[in-house]
Amino acid sequence: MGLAFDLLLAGGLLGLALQVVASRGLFRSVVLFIALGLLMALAWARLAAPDLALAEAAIGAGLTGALLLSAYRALQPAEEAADPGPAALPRWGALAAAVLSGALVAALGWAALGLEAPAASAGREALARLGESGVKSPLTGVLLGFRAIDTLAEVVVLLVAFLGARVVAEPLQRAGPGPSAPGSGEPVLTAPLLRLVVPMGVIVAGYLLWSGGHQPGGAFQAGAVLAALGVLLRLTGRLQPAAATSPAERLALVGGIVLFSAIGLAGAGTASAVLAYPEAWAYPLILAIETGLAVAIALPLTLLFSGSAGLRWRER
Amino acid sequence: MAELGALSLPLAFFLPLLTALAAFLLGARQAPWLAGIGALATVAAVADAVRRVAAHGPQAYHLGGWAPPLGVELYADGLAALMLAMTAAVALAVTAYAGAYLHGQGQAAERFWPLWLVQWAALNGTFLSADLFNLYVMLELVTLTAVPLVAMAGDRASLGAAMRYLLLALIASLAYLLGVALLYGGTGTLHLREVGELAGAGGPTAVAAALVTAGLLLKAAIFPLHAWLAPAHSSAPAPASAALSALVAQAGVYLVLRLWLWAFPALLSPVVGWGLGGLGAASVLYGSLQALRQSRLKPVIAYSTVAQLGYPLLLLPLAAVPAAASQAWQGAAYFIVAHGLAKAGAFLAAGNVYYSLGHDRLAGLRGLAPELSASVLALGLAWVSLMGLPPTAGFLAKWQLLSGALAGGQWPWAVVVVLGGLLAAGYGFRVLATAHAAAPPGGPVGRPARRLPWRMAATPLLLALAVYLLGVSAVPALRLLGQGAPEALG
Amino acid sequence: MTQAGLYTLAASALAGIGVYGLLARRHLLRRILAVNLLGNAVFLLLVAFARRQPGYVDPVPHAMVLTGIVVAVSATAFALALARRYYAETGLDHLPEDEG
Amino acid sequence: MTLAELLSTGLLGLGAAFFLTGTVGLLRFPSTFARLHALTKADNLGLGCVALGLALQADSGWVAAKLALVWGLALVAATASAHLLARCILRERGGTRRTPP
Repeated sequence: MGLAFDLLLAGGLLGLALQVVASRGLFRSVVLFIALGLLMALAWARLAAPDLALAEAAIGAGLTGALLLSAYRALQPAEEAADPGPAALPRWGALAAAVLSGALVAALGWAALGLEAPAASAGREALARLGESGVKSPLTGVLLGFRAIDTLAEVVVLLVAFLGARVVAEPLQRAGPGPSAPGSGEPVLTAPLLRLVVPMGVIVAGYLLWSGGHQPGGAFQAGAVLAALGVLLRLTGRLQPAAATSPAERLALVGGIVLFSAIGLAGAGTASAVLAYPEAWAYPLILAIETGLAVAIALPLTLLFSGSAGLRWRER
Repeated sequence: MAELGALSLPLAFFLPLLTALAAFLLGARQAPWLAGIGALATVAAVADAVRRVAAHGPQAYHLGGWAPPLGVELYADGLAALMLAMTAAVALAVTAYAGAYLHGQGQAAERFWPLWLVQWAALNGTFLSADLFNLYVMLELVTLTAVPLVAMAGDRASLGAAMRYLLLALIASLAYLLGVALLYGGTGTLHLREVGELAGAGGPTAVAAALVTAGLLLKAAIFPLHAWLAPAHSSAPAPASAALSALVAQAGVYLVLRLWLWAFPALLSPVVGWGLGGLGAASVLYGSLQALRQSRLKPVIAYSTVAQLGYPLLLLPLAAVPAAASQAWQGAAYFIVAHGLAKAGAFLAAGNVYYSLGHDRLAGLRGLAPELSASVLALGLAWVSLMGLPPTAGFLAKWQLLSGALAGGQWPWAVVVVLGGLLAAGYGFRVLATAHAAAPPGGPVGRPARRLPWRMAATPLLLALAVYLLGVSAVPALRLLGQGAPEALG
Repeated sequence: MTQAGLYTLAASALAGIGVYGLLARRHLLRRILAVNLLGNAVFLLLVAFARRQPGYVDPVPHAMVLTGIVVAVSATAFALALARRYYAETGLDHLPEDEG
Repeated sequence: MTLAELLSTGLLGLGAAFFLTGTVGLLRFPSTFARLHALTKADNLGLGCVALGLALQADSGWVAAKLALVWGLALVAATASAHLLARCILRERGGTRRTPP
């Protein structure tokens, strides 16, 4: 019964992926890709990875989907296009591509299935020594304890993506999701919905942040929820794109990374090494770092969706 | 307080990173002195790391105090120390040069500094990290800082070059990650040397190695995966071009050598070695021929990068031949250093030409030499090393590669080295002869329109001189390289 | 066939579909979609590896995937920004070498 | 099988049937409005049945409360998105003449 469900799920994943690649309409491909993300989250939940399912649904499907849809809109020609579009692949080209990707599938499938699970692994050691990390959730222990440098570098990746997007930024009126259609007032449901959803989202983010220490959740999921709120507020016009990054926004963008680095470097004096925490302080320090990281994840994602250097609030 | 001694290893990553964050926080107006201070601090950390490696052998630093496979290890042996030092020299030059080059370009400067400083941090991380997944994150960091630098000009050509570069680099990263996933699935560790001990030479390891190598060869622009490099590297502003060619692309080559010699030595059969060496040789010849056909200065230098990135791969077929291994190893490692310094010098000199004239068309460079004497001199000096003539570091590196190839009885590589040098002379003299030609009647076409700040004139010259210094006095660098070298190569 | 084995195979096939999309389709958004498909394939493979042994979930691949998801969304966001600007400057939704 | 289990199974089955109906409607109905109608009505009811069915099996009141919250939030989201979609289609048909609320 369980395996039949997995079989169905895996089949669904592959069917959707094929449609994403082969579908004629680009819009269809984008929407199917988002659906694929949701199925992927389901598959990961099946594979005992609820944290990842949460992150994939929020970031991989949700935020990536929002970004894709807004880019899809921006890439639509205003009227009849002069651009003939890319040439269709000649038949031998498609055949060669199919052969090459088929070979990859065969080699990869054969290699991956042929691997014996090793008796000792980094993961087993992480579980055995989880108590030393100061948290009870294995994933948080690995992300903020044993392999903290990856997490630090990854938040820098997000900041760098924002900085890079500033280099290639479009003018403000074209940026992000673009202007809303002329002559349309705000839908009646928007304001009450926001009054309900925004406080609730903040509470959920706070809960996820706090619960990361002992169960699924943590800075990434909390940051993703906050970023989703940012996207919502930007789409409904509460947050307007701004041409410059305000000092407060700058501080929020780098604050989490600076805090993480500072605590990390202080570890050379207060604990055994850089990125080590003094034993008694490990949990509060990790919680402080995660709070900074949640902001350092949410703000650049919101700004990347907004396509602007900064944001400013507008009352409706 | 264990291992406090090697603190300079993590600092080599953290100092430029924190400088970048401060530069972003404070904005462009405060950045010049800030970048300078951060650069000097980073150089100090690198110098300390190099000194430690030279005096005490390879240095390891366990981040968070967690030993591998649980934690991530930073590891500096002679090769990594040499790369750190070369990077520090080039980065110092780029930082000094960019301060003058971007002066008065408010927004461009504001955007350049954080990206460039994060790139330096990520490069140091790439050279130091002994963890395969951490390397993936560092590589992505390098890519995502490099592409915006390419796109900075914002015109059709540079945006197209950036887009192509980004897509290929992302595919390359994922191919690498796919290989790493297989390696972890088979060995249960991500630590480079533990993978080398545990992975063995079975079929799955071979698939993983193929994926990892394909990704890295794409990042290193090795033939036939080279097409993205020249448009990207010639579109960027000069200081960024220097960093991209001398450091970013070379980081890919460095990782190919690092992984094949430390993580997959069991797979390095003669066939595999000859295959990888053959790709390197094809890069040398193809890149050189393309460089001969360019009509602008920066593309000539960029195609010369494609050519020069191929040489270090010639080590792989020679590494298993006892008679050749040691010399080829020294040659390949020294080659990366020599190429980095010379190429950065050449790109910065080309930047001076562009800065003064507003263009870099070869046809318009006649009579340039008297006008831009320091820059043309720097270009010429750097080119002597790229050709591989004495007394430069480039000569020494090629000599070692050549002797290794002959000692190992693999003469085709020797032919490639000699031919590559001759071709480099060809495309180099084409540029230099034009610059030194008499100005056409009616005044020099190439009269500089804009005065060069002294810092911009001096930096390429200093880089070129460094190549001669390393050519005359190679013993310290080669002794450093011996620290922690694989036994077969030491 | 075990559950992990099934998803391992699915991941391999997904990687192949992603690579086919990269090779066969030329629209910039489609290429970015294909890169994301390939990324999802790598993540699925890692999650399946983490679940291979009964009664034990390996947290290290999970950490790699979580990091990978954030890196992927960063890269995608930047790639989309670059594609939009490229389109605005050139009016092209593909690279010039793929011209019809 | 206890009464609660029986009831739970029945509710889950009913929920699944609602989902199936809604999906068939989504695929088969001719216009966007009709599809919207099929999807929102049937799926909200279906989700309600599933949530109730699962709540009967829940270990604690907390879990049941969380399930109720899930259903409530899904209802709000479905209401808002259905309204926005319908509004968008109306506007497309009527041009920019008049914007419905």
